[in-house]
Amino acid sequence: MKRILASREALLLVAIGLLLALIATRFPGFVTPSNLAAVFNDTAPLILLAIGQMIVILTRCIDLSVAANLALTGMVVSLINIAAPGLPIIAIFAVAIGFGALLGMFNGILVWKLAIPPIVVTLGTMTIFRGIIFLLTEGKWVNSHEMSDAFKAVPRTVILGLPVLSWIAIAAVILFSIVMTRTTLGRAFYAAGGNPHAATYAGINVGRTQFWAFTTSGAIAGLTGYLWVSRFAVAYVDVAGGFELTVVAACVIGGVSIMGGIGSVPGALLGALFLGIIANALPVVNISPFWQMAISGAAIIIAVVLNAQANRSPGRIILKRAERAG
Amino acid sequence: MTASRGIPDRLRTPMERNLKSWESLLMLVAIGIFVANSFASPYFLNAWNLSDATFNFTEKAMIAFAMALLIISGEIDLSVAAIIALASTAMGAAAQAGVGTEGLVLIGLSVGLLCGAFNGILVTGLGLPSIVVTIGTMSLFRGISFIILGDQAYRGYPPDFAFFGQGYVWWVISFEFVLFAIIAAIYAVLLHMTNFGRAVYAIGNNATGALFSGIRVGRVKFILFLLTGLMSGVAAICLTSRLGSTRPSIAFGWELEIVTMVVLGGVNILGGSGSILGVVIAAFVMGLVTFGLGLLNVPGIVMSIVIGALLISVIALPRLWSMWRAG
Amino acid sequence: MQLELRADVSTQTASGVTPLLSLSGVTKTFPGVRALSDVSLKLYPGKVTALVGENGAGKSTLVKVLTGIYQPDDGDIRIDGQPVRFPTPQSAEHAGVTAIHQETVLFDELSVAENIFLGHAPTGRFGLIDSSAMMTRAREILSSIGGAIDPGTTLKELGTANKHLVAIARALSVDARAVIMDEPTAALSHAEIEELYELVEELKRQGKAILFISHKFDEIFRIADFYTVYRDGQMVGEGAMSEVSEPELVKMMVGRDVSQIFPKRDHNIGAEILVVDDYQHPTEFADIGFTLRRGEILGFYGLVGAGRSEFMQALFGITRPSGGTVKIDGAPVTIRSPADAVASGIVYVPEDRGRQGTIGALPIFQNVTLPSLTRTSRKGFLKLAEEFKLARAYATRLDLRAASLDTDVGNLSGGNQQKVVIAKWLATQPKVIVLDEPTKGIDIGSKAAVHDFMAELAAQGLAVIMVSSEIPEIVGMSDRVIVMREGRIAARLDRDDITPETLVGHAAGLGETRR
Amino acid sequence: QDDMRIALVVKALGIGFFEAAAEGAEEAAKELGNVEIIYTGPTDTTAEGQIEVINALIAQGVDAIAISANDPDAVVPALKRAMDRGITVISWDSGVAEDGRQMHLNPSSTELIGNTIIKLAADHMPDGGDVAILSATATATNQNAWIEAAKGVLPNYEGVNLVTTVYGDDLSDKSYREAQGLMASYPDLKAIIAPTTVGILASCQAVTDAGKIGEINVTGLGLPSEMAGCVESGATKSFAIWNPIDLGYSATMLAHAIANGAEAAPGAEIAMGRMGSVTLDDTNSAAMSDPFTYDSSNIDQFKSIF
Ligand SMILES: Nc1ncnc2c1ncn2[C@@H]1O[C@H](COP(=O)(O)OP(=O)(O)OP(=O)(O)O)[C@@H](O)[C@H]1O
Ligand SMILES: Nc1ncnc2c1ncn2[C@@H]1O[C@H](COP(=O)(O)OP(=O)(O)OP(=O)(O)O)[C@@H](O)[C@H]1O
Ligand SMILES: [Mg+2]
Ligand SMILES: [Mg+2]
Repeated sequence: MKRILASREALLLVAIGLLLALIATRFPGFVTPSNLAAVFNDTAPLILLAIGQMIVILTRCIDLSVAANLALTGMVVSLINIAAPGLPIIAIFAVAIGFGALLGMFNGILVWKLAIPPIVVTLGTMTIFRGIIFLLTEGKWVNSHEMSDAFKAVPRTVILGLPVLSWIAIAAVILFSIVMTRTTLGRAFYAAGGNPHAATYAGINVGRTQFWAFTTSGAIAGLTGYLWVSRFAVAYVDVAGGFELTVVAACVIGGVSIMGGIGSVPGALLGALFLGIIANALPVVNISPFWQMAISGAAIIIAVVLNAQANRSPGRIILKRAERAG
Repeated sequence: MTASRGIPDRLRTPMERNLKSWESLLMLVAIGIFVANSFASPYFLNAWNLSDATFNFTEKAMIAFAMALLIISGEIDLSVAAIIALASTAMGAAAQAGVGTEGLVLIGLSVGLLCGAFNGILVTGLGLPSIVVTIGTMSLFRGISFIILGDQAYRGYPPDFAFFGQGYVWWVISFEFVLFAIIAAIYAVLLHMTNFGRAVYAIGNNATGALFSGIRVGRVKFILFLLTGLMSGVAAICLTSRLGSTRPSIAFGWELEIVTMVVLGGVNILGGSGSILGVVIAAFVMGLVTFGLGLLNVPGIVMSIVIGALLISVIALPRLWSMWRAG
Repeated sequence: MQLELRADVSTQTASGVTPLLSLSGVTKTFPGVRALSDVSLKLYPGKVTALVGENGAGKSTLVKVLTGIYQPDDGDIRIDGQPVRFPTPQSAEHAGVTAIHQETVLFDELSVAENIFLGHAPTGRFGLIDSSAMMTRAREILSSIGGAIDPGTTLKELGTANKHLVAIARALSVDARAVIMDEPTAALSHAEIEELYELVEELKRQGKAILFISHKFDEIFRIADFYTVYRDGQMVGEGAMSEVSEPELVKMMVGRDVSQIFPKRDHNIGAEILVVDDYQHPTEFADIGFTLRRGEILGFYGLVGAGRSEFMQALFGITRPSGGTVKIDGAPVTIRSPADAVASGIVYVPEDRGRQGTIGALPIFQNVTLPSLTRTSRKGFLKLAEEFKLARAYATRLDLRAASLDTDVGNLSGGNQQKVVIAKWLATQPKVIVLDEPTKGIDIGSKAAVHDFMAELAAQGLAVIMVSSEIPEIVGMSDRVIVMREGRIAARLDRDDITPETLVGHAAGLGETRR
Repeated sequence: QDDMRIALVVKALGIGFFEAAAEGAEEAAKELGNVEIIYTGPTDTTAEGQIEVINALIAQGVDAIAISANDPDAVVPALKRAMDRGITVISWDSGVAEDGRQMHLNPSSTELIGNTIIKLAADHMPDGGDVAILSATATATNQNAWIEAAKGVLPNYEGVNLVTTVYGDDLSDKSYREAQGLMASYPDLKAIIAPTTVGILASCQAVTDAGKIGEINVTGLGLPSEMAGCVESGATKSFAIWNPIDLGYSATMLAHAIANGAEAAPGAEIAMGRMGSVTLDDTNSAAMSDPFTYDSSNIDQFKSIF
């Protein structure tokens, strides 16, 4: 019980509760279930990407190419949709996840086989992926009227009161909670980042684990790419431009350690929700949207300071022990 | 192994080392691009055009030099572009209030220093990882600009303020280019020829070891954040002067281009190694690529593919080569 | 686990018995280093084989070959006479070979149970990890080795000794037939070492074959049945423990006679140079005060975790004390950082050479001049010629062995790295030098060299503080000893009172502990 | 005699409106003969990106630059340098501050557009009510001018209450989110006015997704080809636009004329081919034509054209 209370996730949950309470004092309508559901739905892409990013960061890497991957995969499925409007949606899903995973594998292979630092690899592929979109389209947008209705309908279809987009985020949270805590691969992600040296001794191939982390992150980014373009009914080069840093920020707020080995799916979820609530609340409570950037910046800094405080070793109790004994 | 009485100082001469270095590889790339550009466009070999082309990289490179030292020491600052925005906003507000050119320069530099100090305190004082701290301050600094300026813009800088970003010192040689060269020289001396530079390398290789060797690690890192902030202030002055106006979105996305420039220059992103010469060449390479393709009216995004591919391949190729040779 | 192997050991030789695990002709090279060259080794069921050799002899490399972490270039590994190959760490585990490695190879953020079972966790439905089975088995294994640790705790919450128990439990979680221990006692306290010996006996009774690597001769002679000696990657001898004497073993290891381990010194103790008064720290130590004279060697003894290193690091300015004063040559000094300490003439050779002592990727000369840069430079600008001059002087004095002065320190052997650290500090012309476990993990040959050198420094008028957990070293080298227990000074002993019994008694806080 | 090279610099590549304008520019080039069009721009709507493009154009020594600017001030120094090197510079669509160009071509008169966008909303709110504006970037000159003008005519429309102006930065996702925010913050909202083609589409999508067709009318400036679906679904009752093909055509014609010596001074009249001619006002600006209103009655006729 004490451990649960003290955990990072619980702290963040309390912070989110306080935030909501604060907003409710100025605008009660914000905390109605229907509006909260809308906020969750709006934050769903960030949640998905944050889970993928968390896995990568766990293995001591970073994936700056997620937003570019999202944009490229989104464009690819849009173009496929234009070329073959009749293609079943399930195939679109398969292409989105598969193509995204492929892009992730490209990052992963460079990190694994050539041992290029992940930040360099993904800094490079981030521009390359966006460039490829331009080469595919000459910069032209794919607009709403060019997409088939079925293609656009998926994220907004409502099942049991929630749009499919939200359900996918919920499914991902559950799936990856299980993967991270109950599978060998999940533990390998923690081990490879927590202590790469020891992981090698435990028979874990650190490079290959990082490769799978990038692949997972890429697959999630690809899936999110399809959901994104179909939800906003548009695809172009600059879709989700600069979003990679928001995703990293969500992870950091969620208590994922940039040094690897520390982090959890609930943490990433809460970190994303925190940013999502702020983004949605500002216009509602009538704070100028120009404040949003500064507020999320301050939130990141505070989160890092608090996390560092929580991680600080309490110091040895050597003297206390001595006093008790003496 | 030799007994110490006979330990030679060096096995390879500095000349031998240099010939096989990253910098020589990059120099070849730069020359290659230069030659290719001269063939690809009739407008390339023209003094004025080449002079114009330098504006594509001088401001970013000024920050890149300080960033190089910071990265060599094992830290990073992603808030540099946001510092430009905040410094520029402060200068804009001051200009509005009638402050003269000298005052504006002073304000730009001070805001840069203050922002650098803020980052430095968070990183060295509280022991936080710089990459996340500066992702935070990146939003914070630019966010403050947005709060101050909103959808407005500052214009109306004093006429002589235009000199920093638009003035020429001699014929086609712009003030910015001269400043770039001077700053490059200062940083080269600082990194390669002083005790401070030696400490930067030591910290980047093993910060604990450096601390245990009596180096004031916290102070050195703090100074590096100050320098990076200061250079962002200098760049803010040049860019504001060049644009003649300030918006909160100024220099958006520059941080990653600057980091790219530093890494392309052969600085190890994990810290510990790198040289200013490499960054200078990388700045020219990036400038030449964007300008050369620009002359062919190739859209900017295609240039960034080239830069991205260059970034990965200049690091990957030597490794592939040695893997291939090892079989 | 139920092996009914009862080899006849009354003859003290193993001829005729099939070894459980045997190696022959194993060779392993790294770029530029031949770590193992055509070596062999035999392990017998229910027997302990000690593997001894100098630093860098290739012992740990052999362990890694045996556990599938490294692939040998050549050679033959057999289990029960059948040839086997270990392409991955898992395959070695499957074959029943497990190891407690020299380095801690655990995960701070994972739970104890996850640490024990990482890589071979019990799985249930859908191939998911069965956490409750994992917990139960972890608890079983831990209690079998006498550890009362909750398998659900996060590893980082455990102390050093408990972590070590987890590492042992991890090795035992595999159904192993051969257990390898690479310097398992280096980080353990006296009582814990005794428990480990008992565990070894238990494993012997279960018929497991044990490979025991250690630099401590007393324990080798106590628990091993056979020995194998490596030198420079080659096997130079093997046999039964009962048929070899300590000097013979040392000679095999070093290749020459190491006659006198602790150098005789004439006492030439000078004026008081360092006075520490009432040093305090909120959590690590309290009320530390002592004086030190020129030419004196002051030993600091205590069990691991007694707070000696913490105090020394506070004295050196790494951590801040919450109270207390330091005087050098009678003048009070304020030490807030190592730079301050160096400026006042106090230097510190840390315990952890690789991480704290040297900067591996910088060349020798730069490591040596790092704290003395103000003297080899002018107005903050480097003067390379001066640096080489200084580095060369101290390299010569310490008989450093390296290809050139701009070789990266990381490429040197451990002993030579230690010389670089000492050279670095001598170049600052200090008044007080603190050596924290100067011979930890160092082989017997290099140890003698370090002791000689320490004596020479003292003779030249330097004041030396030596932190050590090795009783013979403390007894042999110190002029006076301070014993620390749980962060406080437990006893101050003068030369004549320094005996193993008093040391251990004060360190443990009782009188009754005996070696 | 070499071709005359005219660069059409747009806010960002790929936006439907500018693609159509480029078509018009090509049409003008064909009509004039000996004219080469360089259609270019940055990939995102930043001033720095446009400046790099301008520098490259100066280096190539193009004859004229016709720009739709992302920032009226930041591009001025670069454009001034272009003029110093003898390049004709005009702005169109989204203008440049006066000293950075020789003339500016507004697609229509600012007052007229400001009035039109309010009228489009008011026409479908007989009882009045709340309206909100969703604009492009906060620095877009043209949008800002129209919004100013719209605020000016508001008193003429009794009961129409402008509650706020938000910015979608001409990014679909951001605009969509801003539209959602508007609906959440102002439950009584009757209309969203988006004087930008990206914003109007995103708002239409957001209103459709929120199930508020019929409750909230999305209107403003849009392209018929992109808006056909919205009109069909009823999310948009009517919207307006001028012909972007005509705009690109006219800008090219004007740039060509000035580069060939036509004087750009207050009061001057400059011809622009099939579009007739414009007369410059005292800020050297001129308006091309009136905006045209589209609704379900005529959308099918235009949706295949632009
Ligand atoms: N990964 C590696 N790369 C290069 N050289 C290595 C590597 N691992 C070990 N060596 C070298 O191989 C030799 C044998 O090292 P090893 O660690 O096996 O020694 P050891 O006998 O265990 O010494 P110690 O008693 O100090 O633990 C040393 O010279 C060492 O520097
Ligand atoms: N109760 C404890 N909790 C956590 N860590 C501990 C505890 N006791 C000891 N340690 C760790 O054990 C190591 C040894 O402690 P310390 O350095 O203070 O002891 P010492 O007396 O200097 O022993 P030595 O120098 O022989 O290792 C340190 O790294 C310390 O952090
Ligand atoms: Mg070893
Ligand atoms: Mg210690």
